[in-house]
Amino acid sequence: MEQAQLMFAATGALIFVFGLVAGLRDDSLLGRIIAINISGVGLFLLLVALAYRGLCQAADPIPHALVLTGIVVAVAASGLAIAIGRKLDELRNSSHRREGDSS
Amino acid sequence: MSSLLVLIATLPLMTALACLLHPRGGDQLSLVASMIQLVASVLLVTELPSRSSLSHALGGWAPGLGIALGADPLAGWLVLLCALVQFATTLYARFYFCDSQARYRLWPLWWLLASALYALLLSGDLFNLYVTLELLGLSAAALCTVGAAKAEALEAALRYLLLGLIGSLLYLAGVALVYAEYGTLDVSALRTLISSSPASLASLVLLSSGLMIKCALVPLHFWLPAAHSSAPAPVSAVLSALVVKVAFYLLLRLWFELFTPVVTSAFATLIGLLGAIAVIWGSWQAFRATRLKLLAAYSTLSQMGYLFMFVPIVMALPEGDTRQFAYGALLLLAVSHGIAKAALFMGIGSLQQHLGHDEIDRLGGSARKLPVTLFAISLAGVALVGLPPSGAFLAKWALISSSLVSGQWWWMLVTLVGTLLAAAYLVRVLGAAFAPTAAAEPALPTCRLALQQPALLLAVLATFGLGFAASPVWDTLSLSPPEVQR
Amino acid sequence: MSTNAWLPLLILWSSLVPGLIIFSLDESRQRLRTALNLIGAITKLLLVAGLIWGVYRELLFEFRWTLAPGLDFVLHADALSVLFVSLSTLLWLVTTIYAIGYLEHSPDRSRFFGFFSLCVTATVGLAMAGNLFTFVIFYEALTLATYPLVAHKGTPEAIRGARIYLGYTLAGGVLLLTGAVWLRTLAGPLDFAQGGILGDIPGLDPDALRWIFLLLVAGLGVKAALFPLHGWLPRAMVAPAPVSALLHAVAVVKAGAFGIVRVVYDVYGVEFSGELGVLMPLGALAAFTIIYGSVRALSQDHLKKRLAYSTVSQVSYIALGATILGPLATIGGLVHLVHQGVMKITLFFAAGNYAETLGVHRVSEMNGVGRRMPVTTAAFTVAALGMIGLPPVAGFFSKWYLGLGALEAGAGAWVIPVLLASSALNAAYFLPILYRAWFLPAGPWPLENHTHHRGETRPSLQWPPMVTAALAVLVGTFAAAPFSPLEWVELIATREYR
Amino acid sequence: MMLWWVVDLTLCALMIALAAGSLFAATLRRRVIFFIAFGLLTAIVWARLQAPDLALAEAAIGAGLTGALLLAALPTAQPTEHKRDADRLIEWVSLLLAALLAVVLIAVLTTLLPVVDGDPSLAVTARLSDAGVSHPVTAVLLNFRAWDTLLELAVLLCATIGVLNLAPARKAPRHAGALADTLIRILLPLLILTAGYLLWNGAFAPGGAFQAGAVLAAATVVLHLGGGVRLPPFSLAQLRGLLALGLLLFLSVGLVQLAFGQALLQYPLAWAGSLILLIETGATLSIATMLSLVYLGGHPLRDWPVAGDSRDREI
Amino acid sequence: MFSPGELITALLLLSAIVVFAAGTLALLRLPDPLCRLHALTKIDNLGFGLLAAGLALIQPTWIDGLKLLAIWTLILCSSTTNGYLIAHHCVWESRR
Repeated sequence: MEQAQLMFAATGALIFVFGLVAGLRDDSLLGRIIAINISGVGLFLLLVALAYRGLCQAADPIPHALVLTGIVVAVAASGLAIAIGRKLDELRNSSHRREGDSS
Repeated sequence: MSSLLVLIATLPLMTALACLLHPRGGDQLSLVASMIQLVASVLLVTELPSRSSLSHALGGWAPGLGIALGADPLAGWLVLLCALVQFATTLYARFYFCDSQARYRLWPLWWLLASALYALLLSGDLFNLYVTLELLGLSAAALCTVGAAKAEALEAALRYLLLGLIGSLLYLAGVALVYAEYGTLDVSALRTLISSSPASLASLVLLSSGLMIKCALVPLHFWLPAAHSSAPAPVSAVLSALVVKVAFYLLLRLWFELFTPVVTSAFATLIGLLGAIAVIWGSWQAFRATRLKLLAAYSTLSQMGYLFMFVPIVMALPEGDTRQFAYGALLLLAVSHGIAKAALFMGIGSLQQHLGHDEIDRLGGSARKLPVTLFAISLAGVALVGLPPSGAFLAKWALISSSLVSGQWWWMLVTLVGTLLAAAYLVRVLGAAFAPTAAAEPALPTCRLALQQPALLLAVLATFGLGFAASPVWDTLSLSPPEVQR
Repeated sequence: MSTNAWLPLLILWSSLVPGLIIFSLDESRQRLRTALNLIGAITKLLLVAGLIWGVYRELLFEFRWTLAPGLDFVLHADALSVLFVSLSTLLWLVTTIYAIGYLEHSPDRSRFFGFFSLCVTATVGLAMAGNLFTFVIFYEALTLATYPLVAHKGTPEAIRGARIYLGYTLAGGVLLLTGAVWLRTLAGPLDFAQGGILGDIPGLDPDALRWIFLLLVAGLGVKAALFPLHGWLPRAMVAPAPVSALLHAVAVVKAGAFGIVRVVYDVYGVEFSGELGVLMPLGALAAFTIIYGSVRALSQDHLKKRLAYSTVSQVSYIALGATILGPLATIGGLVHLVHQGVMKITLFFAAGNYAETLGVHRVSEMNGVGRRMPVTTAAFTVAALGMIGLPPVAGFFSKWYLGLGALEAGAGAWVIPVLLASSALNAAYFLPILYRAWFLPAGPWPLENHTHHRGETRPSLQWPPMVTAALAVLVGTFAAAPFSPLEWVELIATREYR
Repeated sequence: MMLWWVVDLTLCALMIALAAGSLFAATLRRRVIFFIAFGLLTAIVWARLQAPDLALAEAAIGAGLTGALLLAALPTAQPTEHKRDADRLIEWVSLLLAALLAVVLIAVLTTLLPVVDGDPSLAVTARLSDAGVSHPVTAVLLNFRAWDTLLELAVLLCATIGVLNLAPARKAPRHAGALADTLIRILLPLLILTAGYLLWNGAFAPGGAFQAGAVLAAATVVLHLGGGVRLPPFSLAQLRGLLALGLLLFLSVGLVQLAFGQALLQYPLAWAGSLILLIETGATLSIATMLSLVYLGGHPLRDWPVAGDSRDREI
Repeated sequence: MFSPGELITALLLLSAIVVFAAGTLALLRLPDPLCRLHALTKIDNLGFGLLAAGLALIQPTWIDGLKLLAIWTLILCSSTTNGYLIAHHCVWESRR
C-alpha cells in the first residue's frame, strides 16, 4: 500500500512543480491557464495520495473535501481569466481596427 | 461576545448578496453596511484587551474537526484598519463612479473583497485561509476590470490574477505538507505541534513564497505597479492599503507563531534583506515615476519593504518589552501606512478625475483649484514618509531604536535612505502641484467637495490621529504578546 | 493635570487654532483673516507674559503625554525656553502686521497665513520641548511648515530654492533623528535638565557620545547655518520679505542655534561636554563661520543675500558662546539670540520696504534712499550700527559679554581677535550701504509708484521697522532693568552652572 | 495483489506523459486536447485512489467544463510560435530548475509517507453519526467544514460576477445538424435525471451539490454546442436570484441557528439531514447557473446589471 | 475448473482486448482522418460492447450489469454523432 501512496504522491509533486514553472514561463494566456490547472491537479493528486489508506479501506475524507473545493476554485479562476482574456483580445482587435481605419 | 466575530465575518457577504439582488439599493446599503462594520470592529478592538483572544467554533465542532473564527489583538487592529479604509473608500467610490451602471457592477465585487479580507483576518484554519486568499485574489482581479476600458488595465488585472493563482497554489502545497505531517489544519493546535523537520522547513518555504507573491516582495513584485496604477482609484486604494497588508499579516502569523522553531536567523535576515531592497528600489522607482498612480504603487512596494525589515529585528530581540515595543511599532507602521496610502490614492483619484490625467509634470495650478485634496495628499505624504506628526514617525523611531538595540544597525541606514528618497518623491509631487497653472491647461470645473472629504478624513487620521493616539496599540498588544500564548 | 500643565498647551494652540481656521477660509475673507491673526498673536503674547511671570517665581509648567511606551511628548517651560518663546511671540505679532501690509493684493493669502501660524506653533513648541524626542518632532514640523512659505510665490526659482532648502533641512532632520534615537537607546528618556543629564549616567561609552554629539550638532547645524551646511540660507531669500524676516532671522535659524544650546547645556551639560573635548571643534567651526559669513557678505550686491550671509555669521555667535566654558560667555551667547533677532528683523523689514515701495533689491540701487524714505532708513541705520556693535544698541552687549567670558575662560587669545575681526567686517559691509543711502544723490527709482500715501509707504509697512529698531535701542539702554533679556539670561546662566 | 502496482505504474506514467504533452506540445490546440485527455485520466486516478466524489467532480468540472472553456477560447487565427534561441535557453534553465525542485519535494515526501498514524478520519467517523449525513465527504463539506464550502460558493459567485461584468455571452456556433439534435434530445433528460440522482445520493454515497451542479452545467454546454437552441429566457431578476440562491440559503440557515443560541452553521441534530439537503439543492441550482454563465462567457441578456436605466447598452 | 460463466467472461474479455488492439493499430496506421474515424467509431464500440458484456456477467447484482449495458448504449449514440460531426467538419475543412 505504501508504494502506491508514494508513487502517486511523487507523480503529483512532479506534475505540480513542472506545471508551476511552465505557468510562470509561458506567455500565451491559454498556455498559462492550462499550466496552472495542471499544477493544481498535480497538487490535488499529492493531497489525495496522502489521504489514501489502501485498496478497500475508506480514505481520509478531509483531503477529499479540500480537493473538491480546490477543483471548483480552479475552474472559477480559469473561467474568469479566460473571460478577461477574451475582453482583452476584443479591445486589442477593436483598437487595431480603429488604427487600421484611421491610418 | 463571539457573536461580534460572526457579525464581522458574515455582514460583508450578506451585503454582497443584497447588492447583487437589488443593485439600485447598492449605494445606500453599502454606506450603512460599512458604518456597521466600522462600529463592530471598534467594539472588537475595545473588547480584546479584557480577554486575550476571542474565538467562535463554527458549526459547534471542536477546532480539530471544524473551523474556528478567532481574533487576537494583531487581527483586531487589522480588522479595524480594514473597516476604516473600507468605510472611507466606500464613501469615495459612491461619488467617484458617476455612471450608476459601473457602480452597480462594483458593489457586489466590492463586498466580496471585503468578506474575503475579514474572513481571512478572523480565520483560524490553514485551508480556510487558502480559500479566503483565493477569494481575495479573484475579487481583486475582477475589481481591477470594473470600468476599465483600456487594454493595459485588463492586462495588468490578468497578470495579477494568474500570479495570484500561482501564489495560492504554492500556499496550498505548503498546507498539504503541514497536514501530511501533523494531521490537523487548526492554527492554534499547530502552534504547539510544529517542530523543526525537513517537511516543516519545506512547507514554511512553500507557504512563505506563496504569500510573498501575494504581498509583492521584491523578486516577485512585477505585477503590483501595473495592477495598482491601472485600477480605478477606490479599488487601487483598497488593494494597496489592505490586500497587500493582509497577506503580510499571514506571513507574520506564520513566522512568529506557527513556525518559530523552524525560522532560523539566516531566513529572517534574508527576509530583511529583500525588504531593504524593496525599500530602496521601490522609492527609487517612485521617484522616477511620471504618473501619480505609478508613484503611489511603487511607494507601496517600498513601504512594505519596511515591514519586512522589522522581521529580522523582532527575531533578534530577546523576549520581553523591547521585542513587544518593536512588534507594536510593526503593527503601527502597517496600520498607518494602510490609512495614509488609501488617502493618497483617493486624493490622486480626485486629481485625475478633475484634470483628466495624472502626469506629475502637468499638475500645475491644481493646488489652487483643489486645495482640500492637495492638503490631504500632502498630509498623507507626511504620514507615508514618516515625518513627525504622523504615527509612522513613531514607528520609524522604534524601527531605528530597535535596530540599534538588536545590534543590526544596517537596517537603520536603509530606513534613513528610504525616508530621504520618500521625501524626495513627495516633494516632487507637491512642488509640481504648487507651481502656477501652465497656460495650456483648460479651466475645469472644481470637483464635487464630497469627493475630497474621505481622503482628507483618512489623511488627518493617519497624521494627527495615529501620531498622538498610538499608545493603545502597544497597550492591547502587551496584554497578550503572541509568543506568551504558547 | 495641574492647571499649570495647560498653559504651555494653550500657548501652542493660540497659534495652531487660528492657523487651521485660516486654512479653511477662502481668499476673499480679508477682514476675518486679519482679525484671527491679530487675536491669535495678542492672546499668545498675554499667555507668554503669564508664563514669564510664573517661571520667574519658579513654578513648574509641564504637560506630559505618552505617545508610545518610553516615548513621552513633553512640553516643559523653563527659563531658557521662555527666552526663545517670548522672542518669537513678540516678533510674530510685529511680522504678522507687516505681512498683512506686504501681501496686500497677492493671491493665496489664506494658505500663506495658515502655514505662517503653523510655523510659529512649531517654533514655540520647539522652544518648550521638554525632551529630545519632542524637540525632534517640532524640529521636523518646522521644516514642513516653512517649505510652503519659501515656495509661496510659485515662481520656478522659488520652487527650486524651496527644494534646496528642504533637501538640506530634511537631511539635517534625519541626522538629528539618528543621533537622538542612538542617544535614547543608550541613555534612556532624555528629559532636559538644568546642567545636563549625561554627566551622571554611569557606564556610557565616550566615543559613542562623541559620535552622537557630532550627529546632533550636524543635524542642528543645518538650521543654525554652520559653515558647510549653510548653503540653503542665501537661496531661501527668494521667499517674500515677511517670510525671510521672521523665518530666517528668528524662527528657523534660531531653532538650530537654540537646539545646539539645549544639547550642550541641558543634555550633555557644559562641564561634561568640556571633558569629552567636543566643545573645542564646535567653537572653532563657529568662529570660522563668523568670519566666512562676513567675508561672503562683503561681495553680495543683492541686499537680502548680504543680510542672509550676515545672519550666517551672527548666529554662530550663539554657538561660539555656548562652547566657551563660563557663565559670562553663556550670557553673551544667549543674549545675542534675542538681540540679533530684534536687529536682523529690522534690517529685513527695511529691505522689504525698499523692495515693495521703490523696487530696490540691490545695494547699488540704494543711492539716496535715505532722503526718499528717511524713517525706514533711520531704522535700518540703527539696526546696522547695532550689528556692528556700537554701544547704545543691543548688539554691543552680547559681543562685550562674549569677550569678557572668553577672557574669563582663558580662551581670549583666539576669541577676541575673531570678535574684533567680525565687527570690522560688519562695519565693512554695512557702512557703505549707509553712506550710499544717506550721502549719495537719489537716482531714478525702478518702481516709483506715486500712490497716495502721506508717509513713505503704507503705514503697516512703516511702523514695524520703527518698533523693532526702538526695541533694539531700548533693550540695549535698559539692559539692567528687571525683565530685560540680559537680566533673564543671567538668571538662566546661574541655574545652568549649578 | 501483485498486479496493482502495474496498474499504478501505467497510470502514473500516462499522467506524466499527458501532463508533459499538454505543457510542452507545439501548438495551443494540441495542448488543449492533451489537457482534456489529462483531465479524464485524472478522473480515473481519483477512482483508483478511493476518491469517487472527486472522480465525479473531475470528470464533470475538471475535464468537461474547463476543457470546453479552453476549446471555446482557442483563438481561430493560430499564431505559429517560433522559438528564438534565447527562449530555448530559458526553457532549458526552467526545466532544470523544475526538475531540481521536484526532486527536493519528492525527497521531503519520502520522509512523510506513509501517512497512517494519527488518522484524522477517526475524528470524522467518530462524529459522523450526528452530522446528519452518512457519507463522510459530504459530512465534512457541508457540516464540519461548512464555512469553507460557503466561502467557496462565494469564490464561484465572485468569478461569475467578474465574467458577467466583462462582456456579452459568446455567439452560439452554427447549427450542427439533425444528428446532433437527436443526441441532445436523448442526452438532456438523462443529464437532468443524473443531476437529481447525484444531488439526492450525496447524503449516502459519493455525490452532492458540486457534482450535480456540474452535470447541469454540462447540459447547458451541450445545448450551446448543439447550435444554440433558444436558452430558457431568464429575466434579469430570475438570473440574479438563481446566482444568489445557494449562498443565501447557506448563510440564512447558518444565521438562523445563531438566533437559537447555537454557533454559526450549526444544524440541530434532528433536522441536520433535511437542512443539508435544502442547502444542497439551492447550491446545485446556483452552481449550475454560475458554471454555465462562466462557460458562456457573459450574460445572454441585453444589459447587466440593471435593465432600463443604463445609458450604455452592451449589445 | 472454470465455471461456464467465468469461461465465457474470460473469452469475451480476451476478444475485447484483441478488438481494442486492432482498433488502436488501425488508428495509427490508416492514412487520412476519414478512415481513422472507422477505427474510432466502429471498432472501439465493438470492443467496448464485448468488454461491457463480459463484465456484466460477473457483476454481483444484475442491476449493475444493466447499468454497464446502459453505458454501452450511451457510448454508441455519442460516438456515432461524434463520428458524423468530425467527418462533416473534415469534409467542410477539405472543401474550403
